[in-house]
Amino acid sequence: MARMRMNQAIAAAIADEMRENPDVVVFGEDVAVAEGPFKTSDGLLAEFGPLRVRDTPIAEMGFMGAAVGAAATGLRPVTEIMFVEFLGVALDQLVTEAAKFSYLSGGVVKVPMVMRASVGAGLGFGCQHSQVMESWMVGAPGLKIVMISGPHNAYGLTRAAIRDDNPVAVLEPRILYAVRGDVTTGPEGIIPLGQAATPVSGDDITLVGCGSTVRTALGAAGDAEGWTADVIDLQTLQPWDTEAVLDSVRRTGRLAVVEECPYSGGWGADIVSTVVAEAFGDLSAPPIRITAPDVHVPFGKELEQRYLPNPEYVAGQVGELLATGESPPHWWERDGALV
Amino acid sequence: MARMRMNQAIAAAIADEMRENPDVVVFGEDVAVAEGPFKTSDGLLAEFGPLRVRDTPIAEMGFMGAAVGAAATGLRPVTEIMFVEFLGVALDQLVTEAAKFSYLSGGVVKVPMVMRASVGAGLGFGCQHSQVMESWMVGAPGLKIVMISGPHNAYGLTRAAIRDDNPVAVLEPRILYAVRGDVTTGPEGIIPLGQAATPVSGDDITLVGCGSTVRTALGAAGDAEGWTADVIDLQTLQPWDTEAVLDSVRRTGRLAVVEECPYSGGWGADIVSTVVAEAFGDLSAPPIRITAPDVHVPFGKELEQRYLPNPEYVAGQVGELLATGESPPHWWERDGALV
Amino acid sequence: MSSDVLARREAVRSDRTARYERMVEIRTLEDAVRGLFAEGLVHGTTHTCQGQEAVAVGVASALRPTDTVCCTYRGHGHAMALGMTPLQVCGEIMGRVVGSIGGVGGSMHLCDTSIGLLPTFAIVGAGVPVAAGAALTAQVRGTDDVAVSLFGDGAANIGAFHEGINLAAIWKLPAIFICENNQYGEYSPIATTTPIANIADRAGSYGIPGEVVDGQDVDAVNAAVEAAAARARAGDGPSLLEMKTYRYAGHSRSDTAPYRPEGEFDEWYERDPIATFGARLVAEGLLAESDVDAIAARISGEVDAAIDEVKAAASPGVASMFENILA
Amino acid sequence: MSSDVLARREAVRSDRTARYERMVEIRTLEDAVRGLFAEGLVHGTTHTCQGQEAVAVGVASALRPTDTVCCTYRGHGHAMALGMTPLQVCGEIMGRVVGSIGGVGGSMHLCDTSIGLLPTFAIVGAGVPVAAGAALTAQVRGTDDVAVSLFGDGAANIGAFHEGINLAAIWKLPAIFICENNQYGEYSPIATTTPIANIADRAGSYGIPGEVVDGQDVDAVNAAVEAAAARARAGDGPSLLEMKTYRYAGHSRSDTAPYRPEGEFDEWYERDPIATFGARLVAEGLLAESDVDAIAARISGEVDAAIDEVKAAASPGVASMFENILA
Ligand SMILES: Cc1ncc(C[n+]2csc(CCOP(=O)(O)OP(=O)(O)O)c2C)c(N)n1
Ligand SMILES: Cc1ncc(C[n+]2csc(CCOP(=O)(O)OP(=O)(O)O)c2C)c(N)n1
Ligand SMILES: [Mg+2]
Ligand SMILES: [Mg+2]
Repeated sequence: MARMRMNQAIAAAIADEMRENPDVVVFGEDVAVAEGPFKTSDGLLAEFGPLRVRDTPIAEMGFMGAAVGAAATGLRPVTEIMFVEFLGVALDQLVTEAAKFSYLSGGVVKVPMVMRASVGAGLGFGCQHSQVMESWMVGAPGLKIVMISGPHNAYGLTRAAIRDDNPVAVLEPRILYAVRGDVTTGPEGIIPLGQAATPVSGDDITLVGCGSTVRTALGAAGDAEGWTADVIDLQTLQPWDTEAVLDSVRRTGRLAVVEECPYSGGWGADIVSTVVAEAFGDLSAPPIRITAPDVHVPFGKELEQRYLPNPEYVAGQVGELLATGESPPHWWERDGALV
Repeated sequence: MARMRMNQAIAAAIADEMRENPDVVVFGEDVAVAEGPFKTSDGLLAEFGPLRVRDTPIAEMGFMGAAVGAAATGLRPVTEIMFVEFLGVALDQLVTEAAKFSYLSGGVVKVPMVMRASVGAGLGFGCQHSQVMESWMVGAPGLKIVMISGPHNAYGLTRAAIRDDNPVAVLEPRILYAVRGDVTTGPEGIIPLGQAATPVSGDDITLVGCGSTVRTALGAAGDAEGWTADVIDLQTLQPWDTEAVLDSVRRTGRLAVVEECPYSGGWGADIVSTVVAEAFGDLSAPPIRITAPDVHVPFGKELEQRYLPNPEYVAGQVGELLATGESPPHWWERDGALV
Repeated sequence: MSSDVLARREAVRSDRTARYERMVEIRTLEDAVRGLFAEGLVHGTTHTCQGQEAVAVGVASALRPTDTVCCTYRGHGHAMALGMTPLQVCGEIMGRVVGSIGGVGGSMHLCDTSIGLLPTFAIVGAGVPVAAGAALTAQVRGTDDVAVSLFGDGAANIGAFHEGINLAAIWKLPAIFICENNQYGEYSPIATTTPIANIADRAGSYGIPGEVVDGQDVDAVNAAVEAAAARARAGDGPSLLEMKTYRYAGHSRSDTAPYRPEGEFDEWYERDPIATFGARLVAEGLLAESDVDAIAARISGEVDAAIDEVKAAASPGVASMFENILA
Repeated sequence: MSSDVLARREAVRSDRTARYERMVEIRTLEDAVRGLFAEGLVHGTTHTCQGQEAVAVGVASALRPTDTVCCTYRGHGHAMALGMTPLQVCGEIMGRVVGSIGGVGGSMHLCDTSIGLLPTFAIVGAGVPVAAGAALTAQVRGTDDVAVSLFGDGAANIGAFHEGINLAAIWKLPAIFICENNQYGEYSPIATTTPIANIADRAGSYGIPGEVVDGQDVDAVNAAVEAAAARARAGDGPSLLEMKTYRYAGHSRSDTAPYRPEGEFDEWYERDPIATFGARLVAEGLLAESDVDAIAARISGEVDAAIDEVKAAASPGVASMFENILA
């Protein structure tokens, strides 16, 4: 157990995997000499040298493709997409190549690569550097998607992702890099992919979060008056832990999914659609989604904070759901919201 | 009114817009001299000449970016992505540039471009040339998405897309290019974006399709015994016609969305999550999704047909839903399905 | 605003002294911007262009307001060179309604189509094919406008660079591709990412002219862009110009550039584009020695006043988040 | 199967007569494949390589089975040159369990890692950076294997080409980038999409050797690839080779190549790679005149037999759709 910031936990996870397995290599823009734009590869170049830790040209398609080729021939590359939006120039390699190689080789070729990317709003980076963009990857069979929610699972999920024989996208909420927490290091700290965590248990509703919204959901549940919640951190978004969510919803009868993304196309819709199909009879209220609006991430500090769902808003929506048994309007649908 | 194949309807729509507006230009791979790999630009080069109708190098990022620049400075480019998967090398220009230019110019810059792409399975093109991939675009504020379901709306929606001042992605099910139908040409044939059509009305369930699955849903409803359905063709997937769907579901009390995509990440999840939020109390059964499984599109003819939802399967699922009031298992979840 | 902006644009087009003043203005604002961030008055990040002012002003001086410019996140200098006011630039950086796009974009996102500036690009390389598209508009409409893409040395390794220039070359579009080689892409020196010494040599891959230009000499930049623009306007197609320059500050807000070799900065600073050009104007008799300090003092005052105005301006309201999503 | 495949691989590596035979085999199978499609016996599309056999066999003859090859959808010839049997290739094309990947991929998707063939790429350019990655494996592990990327003339205009080669160059990876310039990208002649005559000249953008090779001469292809491979294995980095060749058939199944100028095909056919090489072997005394027909007849029989075996083979069952999605 060690106390560290989330970016340190990521660097520690990579370093531990590199120590155990000489096939693990790291590359990306400014990840070597500068130790990562977000310091997530602190110390790696010094310890593992320039053969295994490399800076790349600004060429996401190029180095993502190189990761595919390296992984297909025996290495376990860990690459970094500095801001997830940059996948827009490289998505082909992840979704159309890496994720299909197992299938397209009759199961012979494995592509054990990790694509780490920083995601999310809250730091004033503007609308081309603040999104989560998991919708680009959800629905790509053959690809796993992990979303980090803090130092602890940053370590555990990153190690598991590197050990996985499939291509894994690891999405790291940028706003959490500087957050400190207790981390179980070493083999016991590894967190299996595909399993949700339930940091808080309760009775009245199931709050599902992933990535940055776990903190939001926990905040809402923590301050709640008059109700208690199961707070589920999906951890792995693809494949997500259907059992954990269904078990909880069957007990609580209510579901709220908290997402950082715009309402349209968000991952929560998948959760809701599966839950209504599988547990309709157990529902005592409509499952709701608490998301950002269908707009670009604005720049100004207050606007950006308004854009993101926060604990008070989540608590308010849940309270209203419990009180009325109906889906409450989103904040932007309420009278006077826009003045 | 004229009888034509869907690819002819597309070419006719583009030609009519080009005749009316000298700013409309067309480019893409082999769209000029060869008149399009799927003959969707038949006659355009001959009529409008090489200044306005151009073949491009194989460079989707390049020509999609050129469309953005041309549209931002006054033209109305219509570009073709031969198979939608190729957007994986060019998504940045559509989602991160074109869709944000209005916002990033304080509303001054319009980007009236159309990105047409052929989509879908059924023709034996293998797993990198058979997907629909609308999930790459849904959830991108600033972008409209249209899905064609036959010759008639191919004409009407294509014209509307070219006239729209926003970037519009028009997804054309490849398997329908050769289908013939009656098309209302001329200005009356233009179909406004954002409006669903309801080709068939009924009482027991709302069947929502889009693109290729409209035909599937119509087939299911046509042969149905013991139940009748509203069949809704969304036509525009973003923004989708919430009113039309909600109005229908409020009346029928049941919803089945028919999608060509894998279950995870499909657009139907958005429909379901909105419907349960807005019309929970009106539902007499769980809304269900009828989709392809979470696998790559297989090659073999029988496999590929098995992969796609077909009318019999849809009818079966709906029948079971009506009979049991519960969400029926997907075909691949049933005993013996995989032998 | 717009007539002010156009007058400022005209000034750098016609008057070398105005070019000098604009370079001073850019430097002054950029220094102030770094200060604002250092004081914690702005959130987010910023990419300033101290040391590269001759490129910005040299390019703008050779273009018309009807030409189109696609520029990067390192765009404050270019925007001002093209005519944008310190108020608009700083207003956007600080997220106020007086900003270029009303304060919803931030430092990386400026735009003013009255001077040909499309929304600046925060994605490396993205502006290259977009400029080709703007040039296509000129070609289709038969105007003699040109489109310019400005990008960094690091951007020369990304696919969009290759695809955009190739497309412009095969279609003989009136475009000018200008690489501002400031020696670094983020924290990486160009030699670690690019296996050749001159990006301009990549012109050979597209059968177009490529030229290395002294990016610290505003006259040289002006001349090279004038020539490329003339070529483009005459229908002879695109060019690739490489401006050798240097970024005085770190890559972005938080970067102190610890990776720079000892002495490198000093060497470049000796050829500071503003000092050099000032001295030349004095030698030519276009400026008096005393003008140099007077100009600096005046502009410093103007920039301070603009910043004060920004500080007093409102932030955009919640409604702005929902505006301009669709046209 | 695998030992058979390796023996076939070894044959083209060591024996020029075997190279000739393999070229004949490729031509024979490709002709048969087009026939199968024409008869409506296969669904989907196919891209055959008649006319380009010398490239396929010349490349394979210069590589080791531990080298990695990234090839395109136009891959039947390369796969067979590397050792894959007509049964595996045709089985995949026809979607039967005897196919290279069990019949779930189709014509564009072959793979056999025992001979170094990664899944072939149906996305233009995608294999270029992937080959760089395979070369990275060799470099990190300190083997002297090389990785080869095969792509078309049309692919030289896509971003992945630029990014992949630049990365290999800056890291000095043991890679060989081989452009099969068959004069067309789909229906577009190269001159309409590419503003320079020789793709090999693009090597200059990356500071690596570039060479134009006669792609109709299997010996010349072998020699050029041998040299590039030696360079790569010695740690001297990547090369770009351009094989000038010609696609006899249309781009894909449905294309009859109406866009070809009169006489172009005939000109190339005069230098048919199989006929030329056969004549050379006869002149050198390695083949008797009579061998030429005998070989053709024997291989025709073998290919027919393979196709019959495929026709008799099972199609993959529904379960196969769900297999190998995750490792
Ligand atoms: C596609 C993409 N990849 C990476 C980045 C992150 N990034 C922003 S600026 C920059 C360096 C660009 O260097 P250069 O092109 O030389 O321009 P300069 O910043 O020196 O002006 C990088 C890597 C980005 N914005 N877009
Ligand atoms: C990214 C992408 N764009 C377009 C296509 C469609 N396409 C398939 S093959 C081809 C032509 C490729 O030409 P070339 O590279 O010369 O190879 P050749 O087919 O001649 O072997 C095109 C455009 C594709 N598969 N991938
Ligand atoms: Mg730079
Ligand atoms: Mg070709």
